Amino acid sequence: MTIRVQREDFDVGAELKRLTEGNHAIGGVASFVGLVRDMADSKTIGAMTLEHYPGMTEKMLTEIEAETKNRWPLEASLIIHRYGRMEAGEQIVLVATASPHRLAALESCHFLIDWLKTKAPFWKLEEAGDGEGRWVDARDADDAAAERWNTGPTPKKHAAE
Amino acid sequence: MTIRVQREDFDVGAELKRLTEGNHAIGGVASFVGLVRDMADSKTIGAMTLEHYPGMTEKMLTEIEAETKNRWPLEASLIIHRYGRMEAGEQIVLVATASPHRLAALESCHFLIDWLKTKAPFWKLEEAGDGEGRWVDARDADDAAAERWNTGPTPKKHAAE
Amino acid sequence: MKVLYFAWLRQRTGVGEEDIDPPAGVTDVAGLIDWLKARGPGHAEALQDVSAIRVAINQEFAELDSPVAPGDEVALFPPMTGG
Amino acid sequence: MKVLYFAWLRQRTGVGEEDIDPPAGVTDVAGLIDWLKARGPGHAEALQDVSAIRVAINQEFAELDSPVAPGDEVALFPPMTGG
Repeated sequence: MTIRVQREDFDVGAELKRLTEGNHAIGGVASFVGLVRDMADSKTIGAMTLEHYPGMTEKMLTEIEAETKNRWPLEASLIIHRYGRMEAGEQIVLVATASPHRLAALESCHFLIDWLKTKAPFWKLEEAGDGEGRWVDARDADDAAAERWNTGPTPKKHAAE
Repeated sequence: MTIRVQREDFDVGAELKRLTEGNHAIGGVASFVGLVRDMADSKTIGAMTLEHYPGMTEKMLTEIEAETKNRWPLEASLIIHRYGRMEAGEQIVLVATASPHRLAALESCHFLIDWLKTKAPFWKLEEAGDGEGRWVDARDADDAAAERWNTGPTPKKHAAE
Repeated sequence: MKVLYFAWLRQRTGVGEEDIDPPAGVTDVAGLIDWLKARGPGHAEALQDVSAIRVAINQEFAELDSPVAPGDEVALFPPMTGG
Repeated sequence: MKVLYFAWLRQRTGVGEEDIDPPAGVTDVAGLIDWLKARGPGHAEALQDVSAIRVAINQEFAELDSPVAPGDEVALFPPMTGG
């Protein structure tokens, strides 16, 4: 179970390899990588800066990861979240989960990124083409995506799929 | 959109990098890697052999990928499936999808692996500790997982999340 | 007509692929399977429970009542277990 | 008591962090925000719409009626947009 909050980029292949290495109980690894895209709300974005709350960020990511482990039978999990300035195409975040079971890996990975988006203290400042910085508004869809995991019929622990 | 059916192992990091390279419209990449695990139905598994139907395999994977593209707005997708003998811990399959939107990437990746499991002509022969080969039975849970995508309220195309 | 067998159907029949020439009365998959059973004890054992068998004709999934014709590639196999 | 501001709250107040000593009448988050508004026009503008503000006390999420005490670390920020 690994959590890292860092300025520098990360190597997805190396991270996923480390996650599963030597653990033959793992049957599936699900991962999600978030990238800076060059369009948002029909505007061209050249770069963005991610501000965060050092200390609380690590604390919240640790809580989110613990909740994930509580809900699904995981062999390993990983959250890496960057902060600072990133250009279009750069990697922002990596979440990955490894489980004996495919469904547990897929669902827990989806849960991790949904919860992270609304519960980890990060804020995005986008640089539009005109050089203006604009703080990104939180999206109702993200709240709904996170909320879904509270009300949905997710079993507490899958003994098996 | 890439499909490969091959004997040899693959490099997840290199594959995912190639998937997104130079495409700044991508906001999220979801992936799933299936691995040979050392336990199945409480028996120790040392290795397995995947048999497939050359020709039809590629045809079905192409159809599954086309259906995925039809349901979600994807910028790129990838299916790599191995055949032949693999030992515990080895990689069997990689599916990955890249989209402007997080939800589209996560859902389409889940869909790809669920459909692949029940619609692509592969058969697993497990080698138990006693050296006996045993053909793996298809699981009702896998049929149910694939079926869910027919009956669920999945929108045809998300314009945005 | 070409018939392919996979997984335990291949093992029990003892053959991966065979070229056959069934009589004109064999017009669908069910009829073909019945006719194939007579090719030997391995075939009879492999094909006895049709509910355990899946079929493709020319690499498309098919049913027991799907028509078969000379020149077809018919594949018989158990439910799939890839991924 | 320490107050932290993030994102546009930091920009509008012009400060990322400040040590303050509010009067004894300030007992909860709502009272604290009211008191902070008087520190200047930047603070008044940043804090005018409390519905747009989220709060953490000692790095735990809190509400407008959560109590605050000397020694607390109180953070004020907009809804989060990470991931």
